[in-house]
Amino acid sequence: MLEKTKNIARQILEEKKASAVFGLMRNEWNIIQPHLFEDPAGLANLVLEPKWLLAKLAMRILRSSPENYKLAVICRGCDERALIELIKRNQIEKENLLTIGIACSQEQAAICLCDRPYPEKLDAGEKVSGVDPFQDERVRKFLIGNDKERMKRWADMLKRCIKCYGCRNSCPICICEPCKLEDDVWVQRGVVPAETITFHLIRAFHLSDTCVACGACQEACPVNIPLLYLQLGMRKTLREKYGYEAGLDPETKSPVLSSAFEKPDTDREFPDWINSLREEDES
Amino acid sequence: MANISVFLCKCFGEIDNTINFDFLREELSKDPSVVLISIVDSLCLETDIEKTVSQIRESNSDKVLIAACSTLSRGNLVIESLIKEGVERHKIGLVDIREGCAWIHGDNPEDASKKAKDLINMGIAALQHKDMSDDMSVTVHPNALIIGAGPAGLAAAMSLARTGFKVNLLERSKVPGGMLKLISRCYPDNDDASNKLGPYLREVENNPLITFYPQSKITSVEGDTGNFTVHFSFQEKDSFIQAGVIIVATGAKIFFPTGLYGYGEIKNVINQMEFERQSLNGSLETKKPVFIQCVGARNRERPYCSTICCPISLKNASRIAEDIPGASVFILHRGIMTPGNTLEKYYRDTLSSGVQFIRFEEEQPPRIIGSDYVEAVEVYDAITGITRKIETDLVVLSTPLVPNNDNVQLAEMLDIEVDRYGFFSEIYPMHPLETKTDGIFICGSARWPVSSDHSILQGKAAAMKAVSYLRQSKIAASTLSRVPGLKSGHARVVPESCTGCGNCVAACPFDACHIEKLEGRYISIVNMMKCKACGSCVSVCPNGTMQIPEHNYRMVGEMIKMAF
Amino acid sequence: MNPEFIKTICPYCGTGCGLIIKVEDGVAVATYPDREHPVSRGSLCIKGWSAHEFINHPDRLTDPLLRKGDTFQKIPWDEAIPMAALKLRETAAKYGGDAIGGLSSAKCTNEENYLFQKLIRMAFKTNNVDHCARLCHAPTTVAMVQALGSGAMTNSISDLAGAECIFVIGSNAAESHPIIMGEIYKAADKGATIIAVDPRETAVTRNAKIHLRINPGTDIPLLCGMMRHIIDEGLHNENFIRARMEGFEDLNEFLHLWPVKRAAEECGINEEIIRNVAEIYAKVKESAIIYCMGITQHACGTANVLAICDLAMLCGHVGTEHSGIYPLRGQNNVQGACDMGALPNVYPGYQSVSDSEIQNKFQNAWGDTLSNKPGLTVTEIIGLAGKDIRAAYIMAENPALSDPDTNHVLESLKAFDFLIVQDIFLTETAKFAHLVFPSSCFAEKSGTFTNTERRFQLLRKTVAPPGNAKEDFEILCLLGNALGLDFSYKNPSEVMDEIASLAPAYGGISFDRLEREGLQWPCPDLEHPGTRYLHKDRFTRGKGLFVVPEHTPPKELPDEDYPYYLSTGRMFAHYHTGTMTRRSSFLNREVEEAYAEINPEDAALLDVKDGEKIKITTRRGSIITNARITKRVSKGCIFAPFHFAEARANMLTNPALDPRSKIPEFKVCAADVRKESQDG
Amino acid sequence: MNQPRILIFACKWCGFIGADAAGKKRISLPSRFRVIPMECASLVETDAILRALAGGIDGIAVLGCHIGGCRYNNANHTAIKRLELLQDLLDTTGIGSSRLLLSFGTAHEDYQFEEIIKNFFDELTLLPPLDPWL
Repeated sequence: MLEKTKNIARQILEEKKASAVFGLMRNEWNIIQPHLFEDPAGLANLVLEPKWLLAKLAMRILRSSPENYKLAVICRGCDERALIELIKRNQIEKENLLTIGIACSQEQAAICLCDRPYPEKLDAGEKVSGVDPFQDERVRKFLIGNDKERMKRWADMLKRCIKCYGCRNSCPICICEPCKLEDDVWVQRGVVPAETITFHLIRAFHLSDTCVACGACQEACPVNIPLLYLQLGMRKTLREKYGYEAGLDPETKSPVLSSAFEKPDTDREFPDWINSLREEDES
Repeated sequence: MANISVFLCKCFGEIDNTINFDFLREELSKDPSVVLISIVDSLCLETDIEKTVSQIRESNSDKVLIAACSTLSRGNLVIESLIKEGVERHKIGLVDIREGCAWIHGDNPEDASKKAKDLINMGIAALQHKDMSDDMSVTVHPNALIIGAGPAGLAAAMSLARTGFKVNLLERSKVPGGMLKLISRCYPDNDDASNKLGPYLREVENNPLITFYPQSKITSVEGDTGNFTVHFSFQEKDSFIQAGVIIVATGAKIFFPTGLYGYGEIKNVINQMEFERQSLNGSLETKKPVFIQCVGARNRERPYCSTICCPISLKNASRIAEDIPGASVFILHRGIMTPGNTLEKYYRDTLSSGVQFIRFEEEQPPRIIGSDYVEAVEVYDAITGITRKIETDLVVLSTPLVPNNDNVQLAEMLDIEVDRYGFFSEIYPMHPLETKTDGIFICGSARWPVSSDHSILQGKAAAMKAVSYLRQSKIAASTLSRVPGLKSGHARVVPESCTGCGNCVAACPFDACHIEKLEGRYISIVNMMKCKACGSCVSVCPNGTMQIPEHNYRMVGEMIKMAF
Repeated sequence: MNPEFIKTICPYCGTGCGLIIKVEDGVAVATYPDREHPVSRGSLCIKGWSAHEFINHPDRLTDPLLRKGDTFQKIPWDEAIPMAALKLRETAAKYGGDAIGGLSSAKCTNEENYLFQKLIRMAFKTNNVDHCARLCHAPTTVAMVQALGSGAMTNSISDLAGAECIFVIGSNAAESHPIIMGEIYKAADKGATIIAVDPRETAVTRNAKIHLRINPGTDIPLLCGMMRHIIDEGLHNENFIRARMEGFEDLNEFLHLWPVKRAAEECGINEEIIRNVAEIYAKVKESAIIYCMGITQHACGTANVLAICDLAMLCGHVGTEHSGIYPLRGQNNVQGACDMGALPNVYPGYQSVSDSEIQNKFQNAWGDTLSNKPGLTVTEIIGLAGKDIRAAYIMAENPALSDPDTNHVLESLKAFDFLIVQDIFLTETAKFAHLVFPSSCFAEKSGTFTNTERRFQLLRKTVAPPGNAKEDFEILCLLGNALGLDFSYKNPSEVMDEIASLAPAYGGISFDRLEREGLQWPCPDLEHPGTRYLHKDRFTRGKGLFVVPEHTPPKELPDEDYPYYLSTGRMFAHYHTGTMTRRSSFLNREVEEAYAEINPEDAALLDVKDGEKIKITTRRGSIITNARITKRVSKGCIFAPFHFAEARANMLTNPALDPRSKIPEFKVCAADVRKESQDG
Repeated sequence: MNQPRILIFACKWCGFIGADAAGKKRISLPSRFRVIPMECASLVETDAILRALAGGIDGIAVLGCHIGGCRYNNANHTAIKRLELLQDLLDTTGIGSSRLLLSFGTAHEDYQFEEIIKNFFDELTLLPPLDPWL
């Protein structure tokens, strides 16, 4: 998988399809970090593990670079979905972005509770089946029980918040500047823990129909709040009620935004005699 | 912090017999931003208004809060008269402490007073942040454009021209008249169609204000309310027209039921349109016609009733029964639809003229007997429960009107709605001729199958609606409110903080927002002429950049904080 | 345009989290967490996330500044350095070397601290070198060296997750060491009992299983009460004590003064809780103690720490994997600054200056004679300004805000004949300087930081210093050479090697190894993997020593004139004197103005509404700040963060010193609060 | 526990008119609810609802027009979808979707309004308090 990815990346660079390839690099002191590969030789240091979400970094790079700058991103399923959401939200020019899709391992999928551990455009690696988060013990622990128990459980969890904004900063979809979380109309400023209901639920709900379940928020949380679980319920509803899933293709907008109004099927064919009749009449 | 003067209305005891005004005064005096507390018996009489205004002038207050009855009572009147006196709309706040408090908590004065206090505090908090949205106005182009020269279009054209406006009348075919040209007589008065059409056709010919464009097809539409530019091909040449209003009168067309009852294969199975044609050119000869109703209508595919087929059948059937001696005429129906007194009479007359009616069920449709020529029709009489075999020499199928194929494309060009079948539709039942875009009206069978009379009626109505736009030289966005009362404002974007995510575009029910690329980043632009200030965009805007200044999020937030 | 991602270390608290700085065209534009970092593991706190923001701030100093009357004038380096050298030399010649004082910095790298103390010690033959550890963890160093033989955190941060009971006393880790708080929660998720002791209600106490809301300054009664109960119940670890401890009898004897009853009365909580807590702590297999400023910043700070050590050793909760004592260091390199001997009494590696053998060792190494007389401390150097101390060299410190009784400090700062301040911004202190050296921030230099768990970590240079500003390392070398010393170091790496050669505990540390991963000292040789936890089989001092903790109540207690307890501390969005965080737009937006927390009941008495101005007065001065009404502080207590230059909480604090460690009593003093009339 | 607090976002074409009509009929109602008139149900920001819950308000009601009766080209469809999604979130976190009452269609008549308010009060009194959050 690694070799294949390297080859694809090398090809892209050699054929000048993109100005640079964005991925993970391991340097001579085997320190791993994100890196822009600009010459094919550098690709020797390319690595794919660990799971390191690059979508937001890639977006920032593209935003701060000239119009024609093309970037190839080595991305996992969640990265790709995030990038697609960003295209949808006009943050990235579609044509400036290439993706090199790599599949996640079964273990990784299990860790992330990922129901789609592979990109739509898969270039390297084998698709593995996703896991159903609702079958997972960790999740069930938070979702079972009556309101009272769940409330207690979540309140205790969220009260740990130290308001580092890491969940927001690391979220690939959170692009607003200014952000409502910094507005004291909605969230009281300068107190720790952050106001639980407002800070966390506003954040969670703003992502309701755009969350790609990459888990960046959860990984960035210093106090181990399972923020991803907040989204699962809403993602489920969207999938079951409207058959919508965020980040699958740039065209479909979220159903929550439209006032679902069915248009007639225009391709109904009628024998168009009425006009011929007219013709006859005029003659 | 704006200085606010508060006016508390006792409403001659209606309010203060429940609410303790001394308590209110005491509480309000704690608020530093309140510079004047005036408790009065009434606010809504002329004398009161003068007093109020003078008091406002004296006090150095920037904004006015009125605590009285609700906007739906005389509250609005007070606001309006204050505005007449020169107080700006966004500097007036109204708190409803009568309907909203005194009258529903009469049994508990203490709580009522507390609630009144809270409500007033909410009002003050909101008023502090209340802002005024910017407005724009366009010069109205004095011409009208009418699409379709059927009865509706013609009627509209005539009325507009007679009111003195230039009218451009576009028609797809070579001559005006629409479907009315294709039929002999009209129900219910059995008048000759040409007579009905005549005056309008003459008007089109003679009235210099009306320009007729035959064989033209619309290609694209630009502009907004009051100033549309319509590009169209006129006799294969591209051309364009500017217009202040557009009336859509494209009509509908008859459904050709290929395959049903051997239609298309068997010679003596025809539909109403062909029946009309034959009777026009005198080629019609039949003694035993059988009319079958609801062919291809009121079924799964087309659940609606086309409303005009029954009267048409009655018209044609009675005509045969009367004109041709010894004729036996049958109408096989699924319930005759003849609403209104005239049509009901029409039905009874037909009955007395000897036409026989048989009711069948959708599950058991009539069966035609004969392979290349129909000798008889077999039908199960749902009322008597007897299966009858009817000798016939002509089977006439009553088919519904269906929308034109290009309705949807046209609707997209004009940015108006079509219903689920493809007819043009109003967006709110209370305003039947108006569409999503102000200044574009629909009438006649384009919006629903109707008789020629109704088409003409609607055409005239639409014309009058159009006049209400055309007669103004300039038209302000803030007045474009279809619903009674003024619009509350327009959505406003702060370009600096707009992320260009496009939620507003997706959510706006009036397509008022669109995304534009300005110096390298996308931002949302609001078209005030289209914006109706419903706030759909506000609630989906991820960072509150999109706001309605008269009802912005700060107001809501502060009100919530003050609520209890 | 080619963005680079460079790993480095967070410049704020002592946790030492890993950052990735994004550099575009030589400008640091963003900060991201380092997923691979052993401590932070891809998380950061609000300060870390915005660490890059102050780097490009317009206020950054770009040229050396020379005082001309009340204003400053830019001068080139080749004037500044000789002038500094000359002035210092003159002063030294005139008043003797002991008239020079040097304040090193816990914000600078180990190499810089080493060079600084070497410079002061060699050039002026004095030990008057100290740094702000004096204001946070001096008692720790003193007490833990006495009791265990080493003044550092005994275990590693990651070990916390395994503890079965975590006893957090006088620390608001959630706000001042958020990432460590994460580890505590990990333990809690595994079922560990979290016990929090704090007069305030903080994010820690709210999430702890048990919260002991004791009266301010009654930590020793509490701890003694617990120990008494533990011994009475026979829950103390006798084998451990027999095998590895000395002085148990004296302690036991002393503890008879502290029956649980008396302790409870002193602390103002009921006996049951104390018993309960004591049992929980003693019974479980491995329990850790976390403490911080709440313990040390008292006139009895040393005794407090001793009591903690006693408690831990009494139950044998030292020297195992998940137990231990965790003094949370406040600054990114305060541990390092101490290790590097930026202290008046020790050379690098805590080698006493008064020990002739060691003195010889350093004299040989540095090739010059050295003073064996312990020097003066921060507070003394400032206090004796213009008297014994005529000239001072302050590197990246801000006593004008950080030291107690600010008014007095400001007076002293004026009193210096000659004051050199080396900093990245024109701090409140620098405003008093005669000469200001523009130096470089964490992102602009390479070197090593040592975090609170004794982990040497490599700091990488991401961008160049602004304008003509230089790396502190370079400035020190220039000045050293100008003072006639041989400071011909090519790079910090060489300095590190010299340190390794002189301080056995750091013998195995080299930049090459650090490039790969952090190393926790002691690390005597190049093969040594570093030490995760200390005192495994023997204490550093041989046997552990029980020292009797004498309780002395706070020097200043509320009375009728000053009826409130005032306590100072940190809050989550700002850091220390705010030099950096107040200049970070995001953090400043989070908390714009100074405030003081006050209990609703008191607020009602004073008729103060939330956000209104109040005036806090103590015997030393008064500030006007915004009231924040909250139940977090109990009735009769006021809490004021000290980050805000416009309302300097330290104008109020009590300079009373702890006799042994010389730490001022920041945490408790008596204050009076009035509502400030809007117009006034 | 004392009487719950209710905040009502009322569409000014239906919900608010209903409330007003109730007032005109002088129907006696429990006092601890506040009505904020809205241009349309689709103007109700979910953030405002959460803000209210965080502010110690026990229940929020959103009263809008009939489905298909919206003055704004079915804008209320959007509101329903979004608020139902919010209800999911409230359920996940145990706050309970029953704290967010969506009523589209009724409540533009006085007695329905009375009924809704009274039932909502009863329902809320049965719910566990929100204290853990505050």
